[in-house]
Amino acid sequence: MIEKALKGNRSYWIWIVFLVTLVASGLSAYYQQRWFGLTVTGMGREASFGIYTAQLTFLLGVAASAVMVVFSFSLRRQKELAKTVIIALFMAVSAALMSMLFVVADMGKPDRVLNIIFFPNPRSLVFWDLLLLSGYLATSLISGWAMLGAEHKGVPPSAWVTSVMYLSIPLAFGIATISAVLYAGLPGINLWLTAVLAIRFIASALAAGMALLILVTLMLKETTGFDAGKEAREKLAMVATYAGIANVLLLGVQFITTTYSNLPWMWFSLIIGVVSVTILLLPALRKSQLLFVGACTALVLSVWVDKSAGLMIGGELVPAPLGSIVAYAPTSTELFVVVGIWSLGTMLFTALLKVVVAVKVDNEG
Amino acid sequence: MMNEQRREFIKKTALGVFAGLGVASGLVPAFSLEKTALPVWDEKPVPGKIRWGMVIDTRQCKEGCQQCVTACHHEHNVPAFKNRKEEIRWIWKNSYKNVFPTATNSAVSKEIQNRSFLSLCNHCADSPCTQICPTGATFKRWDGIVEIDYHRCVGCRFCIPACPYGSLSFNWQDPRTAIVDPVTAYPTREQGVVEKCNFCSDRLVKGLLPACVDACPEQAFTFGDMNDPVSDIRVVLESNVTMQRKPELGTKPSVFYII
Amino acid sequence: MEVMMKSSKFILMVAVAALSLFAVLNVFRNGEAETSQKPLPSVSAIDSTKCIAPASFMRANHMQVLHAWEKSVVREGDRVHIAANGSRFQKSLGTCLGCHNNRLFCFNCHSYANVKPKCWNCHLSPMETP
Amino acid sequence: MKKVLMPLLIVLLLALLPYIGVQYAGLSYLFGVIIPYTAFAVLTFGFLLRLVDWIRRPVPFRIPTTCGQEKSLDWIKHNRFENPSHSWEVVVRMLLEVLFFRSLFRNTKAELHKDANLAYGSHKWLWLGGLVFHWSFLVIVLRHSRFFFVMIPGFAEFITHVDSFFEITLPAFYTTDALILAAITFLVVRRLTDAKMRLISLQTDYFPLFLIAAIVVVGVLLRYVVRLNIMPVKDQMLRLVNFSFDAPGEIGALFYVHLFLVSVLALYFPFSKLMHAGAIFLSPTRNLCNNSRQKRHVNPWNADIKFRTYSEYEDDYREKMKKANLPVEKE
Repeated sequence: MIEKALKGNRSYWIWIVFLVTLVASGLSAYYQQRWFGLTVTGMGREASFGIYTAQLTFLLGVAASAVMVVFSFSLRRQKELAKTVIIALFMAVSAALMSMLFVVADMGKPDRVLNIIFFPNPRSLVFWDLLLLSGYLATSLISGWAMLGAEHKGVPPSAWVTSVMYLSIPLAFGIATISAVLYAGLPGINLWLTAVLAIRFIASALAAGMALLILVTLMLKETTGFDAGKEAREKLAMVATYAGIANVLLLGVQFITTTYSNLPWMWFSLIIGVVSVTILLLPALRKSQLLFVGACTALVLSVWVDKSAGLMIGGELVPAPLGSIVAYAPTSTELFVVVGIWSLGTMLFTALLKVVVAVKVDNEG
Repeated sequence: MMNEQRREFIKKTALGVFAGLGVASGLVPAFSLEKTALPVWDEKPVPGKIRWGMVIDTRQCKEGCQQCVTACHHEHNVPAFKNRKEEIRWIWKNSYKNVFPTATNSAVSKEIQNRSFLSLCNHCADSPCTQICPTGATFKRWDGIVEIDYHRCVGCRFCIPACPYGSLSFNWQDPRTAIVDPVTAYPTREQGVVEKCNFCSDRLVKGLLPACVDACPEQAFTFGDMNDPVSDIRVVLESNVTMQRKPELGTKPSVFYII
Repeated sequence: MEVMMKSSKFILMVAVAALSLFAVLNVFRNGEAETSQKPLPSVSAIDSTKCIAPASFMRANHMQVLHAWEKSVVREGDRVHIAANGSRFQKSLGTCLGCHNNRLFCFNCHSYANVKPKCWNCHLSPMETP
Repeated sequence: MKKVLMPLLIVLLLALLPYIGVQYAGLSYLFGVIIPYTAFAVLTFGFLLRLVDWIRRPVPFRIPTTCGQEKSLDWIKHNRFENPSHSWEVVVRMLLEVLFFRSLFRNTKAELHKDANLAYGSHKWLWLGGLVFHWSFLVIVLRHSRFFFVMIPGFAEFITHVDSFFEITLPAFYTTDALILAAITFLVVRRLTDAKMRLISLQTDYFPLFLIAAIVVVGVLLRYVVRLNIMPVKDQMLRLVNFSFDAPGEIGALFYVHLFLVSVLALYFPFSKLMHAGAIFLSPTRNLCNNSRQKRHVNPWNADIKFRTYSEYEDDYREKMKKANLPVEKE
């Protein structure tokens, strides 16, 4: 089926070539980092986590949130989501792959990455997180691909495909929870030492993931004519809204108890979060396509800012280990690597979506 | 015979890179790596039998004296990166406020506020860094020392925020460029791994005390086995009021301070 | 490659310069009296004129021996190697290099066979030691 | 079953031969010098002879492949790389075939589902397995250049560096060692599991697979398990590339198994299906332009026939034609 990703019109190829260029620049930046060490990044003694970990945290959430669609479709039998299930699974695949690449990009010795498998430390949440993430990547890819293959052949998917898909559900919840507990349990950083963090991880992940999925389906509708359906988007928007409300509430609570209120970025995140949730909540506003798209984008942005600027960079701005404050700012090398990994993930997602659309159009046509 | 000659020739060609050094090697036949000697532990150590601990009498620590820091950093090839971002520290001086940020007694005397307090790895009995390490590269030894296996560390750096005392440093670049006076008895680290104080496990096996303990002109340190009821450290601990860093976190540090 | 060569040369230069300084300092150090507490027994010197195993075995297995040593020393604290004939050795790269003290001992074969182990990323190689 | 067991037995016997020969009969000169030279002479000359033979065979037709639109009218989209009309397009098609096995990429598989529903799905496992196998093989061969050159060539060093990227074993673990073993396993299992494949597979299909598998296994054993002393091996390999006939030094017998099996592979190569390595470049459905519509191709063996054109005919009979009131083109 993958050959369908090798056939496309002019704008498809321009897009792919554009992404390939970005991936190449990311690779060359990474080569620099591999050669000279992580000294080329803005990270340092006090800010040992930077934009890589921020992207990892955000993408972990996006990956895990896709399971909501799988869950609603397969266990709660919500048929209107049928056309979005595979898209959600492939979004999970791309996001999980990017997460893993960000883990590797952040490592001092990526050549020893397999030590995590050969010398596992079962007490380490990092180990479990990475294990679940790879499992989730595999289950999403296999079940998504097999379902699409069955659709391509015009036959119902085999029983094993459904069981693999069910397996991805606990994996996704595990990833979201374990990462949150992992961050909350780092004694070096007081800001994260809160039980709310785990719940907020899940809420913000769902909000951002569903909003992103809505944007993807709208984009597909615009560029390819393949429409996942208005009902599906309504459903996704509902999940995004409730999760968004929970997230801004919990975030607001944290403004009172921690030093978030000192960070201008977090105010930005909170405000656009509230605005976007309000738009999504009120039918009158939601009806306008422009406002709807704007609200979804703002919701994704709000969570992204919260996860990166707030949780990571802010977490270390108010640190504890040495009681000193060192501002972190990513370097251009770091940014190129980030853009490169995002482009690689986007390229994979584009290719997978291309196959999805081609199969669906074939079958309808 | 031809073969042998050719082989020699080939070897020499291959060694072109080292040619200059090769000539030098003829002049200096032996080089001074570790002397071959048996360690003090002849047998395989019993886990849990020993627990090393350290008491620092901060009253003895003199303003401006850096002898323990210098000795430790020299002994272990700790690179001297000057910029704050990449600095690597095994033991360093700090203020009361930073060493005991959560101490309940905040109204301490001016003298204590200005006194220096040594920070180093606490070799906690319940260490968060060893729990978070995905590969077990940072691990607890049989004698209570929290050790880093530099052959296994993947450089994920999760141990750094996991440590409440900021004891771990990361090699952001090749440390060898910043080692002023390398010693041969202890390896350097390589780019991309985490490092920290090892309680001089390398010296303990030779029957020596830690480098900082030896170097201190004021004898501010007491080092020994806390499981041994007649050891110096037990005597000092039993006859003094001591403090640990952030005891409320439950990490059970092995480093104690006399204020 | 160039950067690596440069840095190793740099270290060599620094090391040579440092050695002289170190030697001078040592003269004074030896004069100082031992004042610190001595809670630990002292080490015993050993005869290391014989290798731990026959050359043919070492040729095939030296990396495994060193790897096993590294593991048992670092992880288990087992520092003593007991050879087949009962003689005891300290598990250390220095034990090997103390006997095989030709600077080119490792490099001869390794460069001929194009095998590049990563030992010298951390351990100072005989090429870098004064 | 004989089709599978016979080649397996032959490979085992072939592996045993040098081991006994060197270990118990001291035939290291035979297996270390004579046989390798013979084998590589046979490989070189055999390969060239086969190719020259094939090149000299005339090719009758341009064979348009049916998987892409041939170049025709302007408004019909031409599929350049399936049905090339220029030589550079042929080069691209050839490269896609040789480097990426493009024709295997198109494989589909028919499946009969419950309600007599016949479905075709893409089936790329052979493509993937073949690709992994061949590329790993290439990388492994390039890696071996460290035995044949005093200073390893730069690109080979780079490939070795990439191949041993993951720090797993001592000596350094090569990813391609694992990949090629996995690929060979797949390629063998593929022939054994499917009834259709079992039927059409012959001894000559299994033999090279088992032979290469044996070479890889022995190589892996030498590197990771036996850990042969490679100094005399490198001596010997350098002697071989310098056409020296000196006797090899003290090398373990298992090395001769590796070398002998490679020699057998080289000997077997020109006489077997393995010649596809050279033949792929000569396959007429891949290496010819499908431009019969634009250009007249004449079979090279056609006799030189004198054709008589209509105008010549008219010249001869013009007057007669005029008399008979037949229309003529020229007055």
